[in-house]
Amino acid sequence: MMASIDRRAMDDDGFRAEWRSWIAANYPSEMRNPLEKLTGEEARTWLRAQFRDGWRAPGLPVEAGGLGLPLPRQLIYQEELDRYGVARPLDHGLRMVAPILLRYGSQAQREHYLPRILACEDVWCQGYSEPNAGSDLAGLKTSGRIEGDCLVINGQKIWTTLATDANMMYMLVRTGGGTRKQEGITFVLVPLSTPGIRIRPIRTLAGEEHLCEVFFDEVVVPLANVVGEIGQGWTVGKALLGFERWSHGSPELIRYALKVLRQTAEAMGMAQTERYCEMADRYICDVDDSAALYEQVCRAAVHGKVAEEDFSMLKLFNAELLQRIVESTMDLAGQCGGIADVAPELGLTHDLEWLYMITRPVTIFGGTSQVQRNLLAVRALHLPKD
Amino acid sequence: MMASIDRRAMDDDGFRAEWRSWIAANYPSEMRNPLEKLTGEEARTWLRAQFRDGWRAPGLPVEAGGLGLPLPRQLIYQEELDRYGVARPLDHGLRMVAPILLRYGSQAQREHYLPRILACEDVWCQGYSEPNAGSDLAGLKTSGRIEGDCLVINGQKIWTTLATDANMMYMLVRTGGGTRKQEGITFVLVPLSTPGIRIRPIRTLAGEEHLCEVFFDEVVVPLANVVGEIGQGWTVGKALLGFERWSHGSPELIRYALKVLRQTAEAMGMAQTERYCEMADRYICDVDDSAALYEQVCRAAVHGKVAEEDFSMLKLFNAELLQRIVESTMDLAGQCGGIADVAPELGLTHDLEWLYMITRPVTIFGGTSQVQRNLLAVRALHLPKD
Amino acid sequence: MTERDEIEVLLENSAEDFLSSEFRDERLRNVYLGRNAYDRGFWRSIAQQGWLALRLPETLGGSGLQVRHVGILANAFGRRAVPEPLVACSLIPAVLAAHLGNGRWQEITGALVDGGRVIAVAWQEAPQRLDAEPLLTVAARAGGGYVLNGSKYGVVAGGWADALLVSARLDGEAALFLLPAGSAGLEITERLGSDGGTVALVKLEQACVPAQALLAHGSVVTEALELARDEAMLATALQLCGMAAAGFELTLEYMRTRVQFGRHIGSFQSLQHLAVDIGIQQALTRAACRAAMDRCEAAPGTIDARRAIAAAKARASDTGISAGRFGVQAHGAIGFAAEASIGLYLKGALRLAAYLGGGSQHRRQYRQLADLAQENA
Amino acid sequence: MTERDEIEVLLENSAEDFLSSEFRDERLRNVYLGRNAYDRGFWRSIAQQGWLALRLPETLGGSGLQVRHVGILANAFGRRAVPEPLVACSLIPAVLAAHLGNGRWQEITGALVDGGRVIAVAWQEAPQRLDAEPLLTVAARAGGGYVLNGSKYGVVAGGWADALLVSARLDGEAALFLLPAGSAGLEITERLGSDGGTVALVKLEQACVPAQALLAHGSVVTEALELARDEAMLATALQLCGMAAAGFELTLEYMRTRVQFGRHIGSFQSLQHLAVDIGIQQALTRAACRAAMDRCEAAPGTIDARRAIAAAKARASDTGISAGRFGVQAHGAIGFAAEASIGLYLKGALRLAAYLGGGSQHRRQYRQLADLAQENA
Repeated sequence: MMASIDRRAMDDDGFRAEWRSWIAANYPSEMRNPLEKLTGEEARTWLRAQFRDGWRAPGLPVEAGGLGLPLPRQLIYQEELDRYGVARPLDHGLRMVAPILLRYGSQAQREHYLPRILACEDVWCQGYSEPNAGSDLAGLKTSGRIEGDCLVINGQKIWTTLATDANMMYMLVRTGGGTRKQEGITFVLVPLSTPGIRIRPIRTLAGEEHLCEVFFDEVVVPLANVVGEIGQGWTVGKALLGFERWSHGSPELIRYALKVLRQTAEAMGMAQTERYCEMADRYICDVDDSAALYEQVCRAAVHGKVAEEDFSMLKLFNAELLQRIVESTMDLAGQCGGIADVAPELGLTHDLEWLYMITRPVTIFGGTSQVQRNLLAVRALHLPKD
Repeated sequence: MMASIDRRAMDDDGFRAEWRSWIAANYPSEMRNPLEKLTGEEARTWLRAQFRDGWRAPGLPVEAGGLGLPLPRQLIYQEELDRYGVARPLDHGLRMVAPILLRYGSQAQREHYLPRILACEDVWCQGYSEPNAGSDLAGLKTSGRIEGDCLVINGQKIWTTLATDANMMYMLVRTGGGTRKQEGITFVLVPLSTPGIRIRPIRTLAGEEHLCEVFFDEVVVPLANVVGEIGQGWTVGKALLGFERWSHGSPELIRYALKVLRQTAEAMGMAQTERYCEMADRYICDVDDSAALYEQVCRAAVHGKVAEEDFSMLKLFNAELLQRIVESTMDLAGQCGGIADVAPELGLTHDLEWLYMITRPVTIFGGTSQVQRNLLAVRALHLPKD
Repeated sequence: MTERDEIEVLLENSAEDFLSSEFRDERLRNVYLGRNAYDRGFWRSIAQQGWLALRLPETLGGSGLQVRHVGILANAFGRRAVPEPLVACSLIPAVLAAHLGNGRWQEITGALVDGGRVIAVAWQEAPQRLDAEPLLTVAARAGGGYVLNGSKYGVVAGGWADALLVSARLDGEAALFLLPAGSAGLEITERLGSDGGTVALVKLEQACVPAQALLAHGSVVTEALELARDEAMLATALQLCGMAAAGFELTLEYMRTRVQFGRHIGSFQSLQHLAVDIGIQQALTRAACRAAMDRCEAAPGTIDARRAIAAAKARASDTGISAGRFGVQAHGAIGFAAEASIGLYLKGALRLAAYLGGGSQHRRQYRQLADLAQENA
Repeated sequence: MTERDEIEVLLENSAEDFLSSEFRDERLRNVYLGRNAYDRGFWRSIAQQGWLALRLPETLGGSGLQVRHVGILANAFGRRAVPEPLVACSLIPAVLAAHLGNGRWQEITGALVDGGRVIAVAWQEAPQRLDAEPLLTVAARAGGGYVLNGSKYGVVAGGWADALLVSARLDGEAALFLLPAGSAGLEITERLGSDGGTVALVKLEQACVPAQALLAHGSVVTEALELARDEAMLATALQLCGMAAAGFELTLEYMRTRVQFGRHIGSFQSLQHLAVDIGIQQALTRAACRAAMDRCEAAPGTIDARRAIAAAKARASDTGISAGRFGVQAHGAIGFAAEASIGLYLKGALRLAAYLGGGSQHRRQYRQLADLAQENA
């Protein structure tokens, strides 16, 4: 339910104050400043509260059920969330599917899915990567065979975050045709309850099972679930990759890692040493300069100057910075390193090994750092292609 | 003149003792532990003294005028030179030309050139690189046209060390034929006094003029000066590159840089700081581990196990290590950095900027670090070619 | 990031026009010959552009512009690796004059307006110290004038200047004196900087000056020196920024055109990746400089502004050197030759990174200022 | 580099044979489930190979082999990422027994020969301290026996062991006691190591032991602990060496076969260059380990030997981690999955790098020992 007041009518300060106090009243304080995204039931509870009180979907147009805030106001919205240390929820529905439906979806698709996204009735996951199509996404092989007014899907997706917690997947399948491998790909929405779908969680180095393999065996979905034209899925899907990159630019995870670095230095009695100070000085400047760039890029975006390359550079820099901080933390731990647990008896109140492992994929998923550099060399630096 | 005593007949200790005392008696003490190679008249004086007293050319066979020492004895020879801090002389004649003549030269070439090399009557320089054939050496274009029993050379060589001080050049020219660019290259010996040769020193970032361009305009040399077959010069020339790599494995230049690092830390009052100590600890371990590897590779060579890749790895590691040390030195100098001079009034008794600049080419000449890594990836790690 | 104002755009264009026509690259070859590359004629011609008096208030004959305008100019000077001491001998004296100036400053303001004379500023009390308060250099009253004793470090263009502004302790307070070059008791040990400029150690041994040599006295002197130093750091950061950018562009262009192994070297992945890292550092440097400019103008002299400046100078120093170093390496052998311009960018960056403190010093400063802010809070 | 002797070649081959048939990779999946991966059956089977008693003198029922033979084995264990505490629970007790052993050591030597019981050694007095001299853990005479108080850190397999060898200060001198697991006053806080092993903090609070629990007393205890510690560091360096080598081979093989963008990923220059750097580090590690092995055998316990060991442990620790980290990255997404083996090499290296001190600690040690040598000279 949308609240009846129009958030757009308020002035900036009034908007900020009201949003700030709403956050403080509604966001569970024990969940502040988290290291990971909010997922599962916790995410839904938080998003439904926003929806209930008319704070959900700041950027979505009013006619689509959102607040329709202009970009500067959206920045205020996000600033207040960051200030309070609110976890970013895993919300593929709003962040990925809604923009795509607005741009490429049919009237019927928008009317059916958008309200369900806003109310968190549907939980979405992504079906892009495949065992042999990772960094080289366009190499995907999962097939979609058209039979009458249905698409019959066979194949396998992998690295799908929390497929186990979702009921809907947006995915890319190869329907054939075209000569370049980017052609003949179709973007389709698939209910995970469809017969023939099997989900297997993948245990990771961090000891978790958030990532999944999803197997498709003669899975039949109506052609009405195709978004955009058959065979034009690469255009649709690539637009989403653009959206996704935005989320990596913010240095909040890094600030958390900095805290762990400091805590570890304190636990090891090294917080006053030159070694720690010099290391921390470097990282703090890295983080703050990165934040300055992020802020400037966001403000430039307000003025319509979106620089995709700047975001890619931030993502790359932040990902590797995060790893450097975590690696230094492990190094500071010295002989207390390599313990797969907290160790309060040694003063270590964080599980350093978990942090080390959970930060491995930041330079892998969404295009490895190597692939990111290839792209930036050509797009941002205009160097000839390899 | 060779001395009449046979150095091979002595036992190891006797040999070592005699060589050591000869060095101490003959090597100028003010030239100990230098940063650069011995060149010009200083080099010739030193090499002629060795020749006079029968110490020249430890590895060269006796029949070629050398000492004919076995490899273990050669190591002792070199150890004593290093121990006393003797500068390595620039000696292309002995180090590059002699082995090539022994392997590929004609009887007449050996008889003419070898004695002149040993007596330092000829001073040799190298004509390999060209403006468009640097890392990609086989791309050379300087042409050799056969006319009767002569070769007529046209073109340009570059980066020739001290061409101004030499009277002979060994060079690669393109005589044509073949399909691969490595084919149709000829190795030839050229007196620099031949008409049509013009030498221009190149001023470098280090403010020196040791490197030269050499221009060839209808330069006529007899075909008798060709070493090996016409068109087979790449095989001959490549063998020389192998010899050259050996010289980069030894970490003496790095030890000097470490000394400058320490002196700078002391001058800046930082020798006791954790920052300096941690930095120095790392470099000292790098240097010592590299020396351990060098020693083991040399010993393995004594047993006939020459690992070309190990030398390449050492060269690459040492070159970049040297640069890191020098860069840290400049960094330690803080506000006293970037002075193109010694500055005793600030305690800086070394010209740090010169050291910084003079160490730039170690990752460029003889194949850039990038090219070295390409080769190692394929040859040492057996990765597929790019 | 504030949008650029008209004057900024104008300045940028005219600096580009002027430097591309007036500034001769060959002059920089002096750097390789171990010669001072400063040029009095060039100095006068930039004075004619009004650039030396940019930051001087209109009441003192200047243009009364902001630090961001000097930043535009410093960036342009960096892009051409200009060695002339714009920051040290124009910005710093101008800021001092703006805060302390009155009639007796005419000699200085005049020099800034016409460029006929060069004023260097001797204020640093130790080689690595950036505190503006004079402590070790002492002035005592003697006869009708003063006698000065002490040492001043890092004096850019100290031997090239016609006169020195010297800070000293007088009656327990900071004071600023003007000493003509060649004054008795003034000993200058000058060294060539890697950028073609010079930097000197200035020793004062019983240097006697008349009463009118004292230009200002009291805590206001330290305050003015602090503000001048802060702006100088920021302008130097921008100069490094321009230097890194131009050197990097030169390198990228070389990578796009130079062929080895039958391919443009810029298509080799390993060079591409190294280049991308430099590109990222440049983006961070620009961001840090912009943030510092905003804060320096909004609240000059505050801890907040000083922190932002420290961050900018730290990042710009490191980026300037990295970009130059990468440039030389990517150019291959020709990068080691004096005839290639890229080496000038490495050499220039080494000196400017050192000037007023480099990466480590400013990162430490960044933390120490935060600690200070916390204590004050 | 000494040539390998026959026993070394034999040991290497039999270790390779045994581990490839007896050691089940799947067991290591326990690491991802947060479970201790130690296996008593496996421990007994390696005892049957004679490997636990390798370093035990023949007079005590062992093989009386040298540290380089243990090194061969440690390297092989590293290559398979075997978590069982070969160094901590076999090498260290064996060296102690060799130096201190007599009749009362039968329980320990027996355990090393048949693997039926596990002996852990509790000797570290602080989390980051590698001094062998016990200072803070104190034994006092009480009744006919002793009462122990103190804390011991970094006790590998402390909770898995049947008995602990504990060093303590008795009458102002070092002493070594044997305490059965579960002794009153013995509190063990055990944590899972990232290699699938465990490491414990052992607290002694009024732990009463009978007279025969005292195995040795006097400065000889500290000397033996020092020698055992030194050999343990070196053997761990070799274990890391094997781990890095095997993880790297796995990665190179993946790079040779995995195709993306229509090419083997191992043909991409950027990955090639990263791989070459790992290759160089491995060559340096092998060289440092060999040099240390030579010196450790030639003059055990000397400063020279200890320096060489410090260099080896420093380099091996860093290389182990780098190789694992690079391996995970080069494997891409699959490298983050527990089903790929490469993660085990990173996890294993993290723990072994920490065990007995990593890069920074040993590089510092390397310098401090040099200073010590200079003072002594």
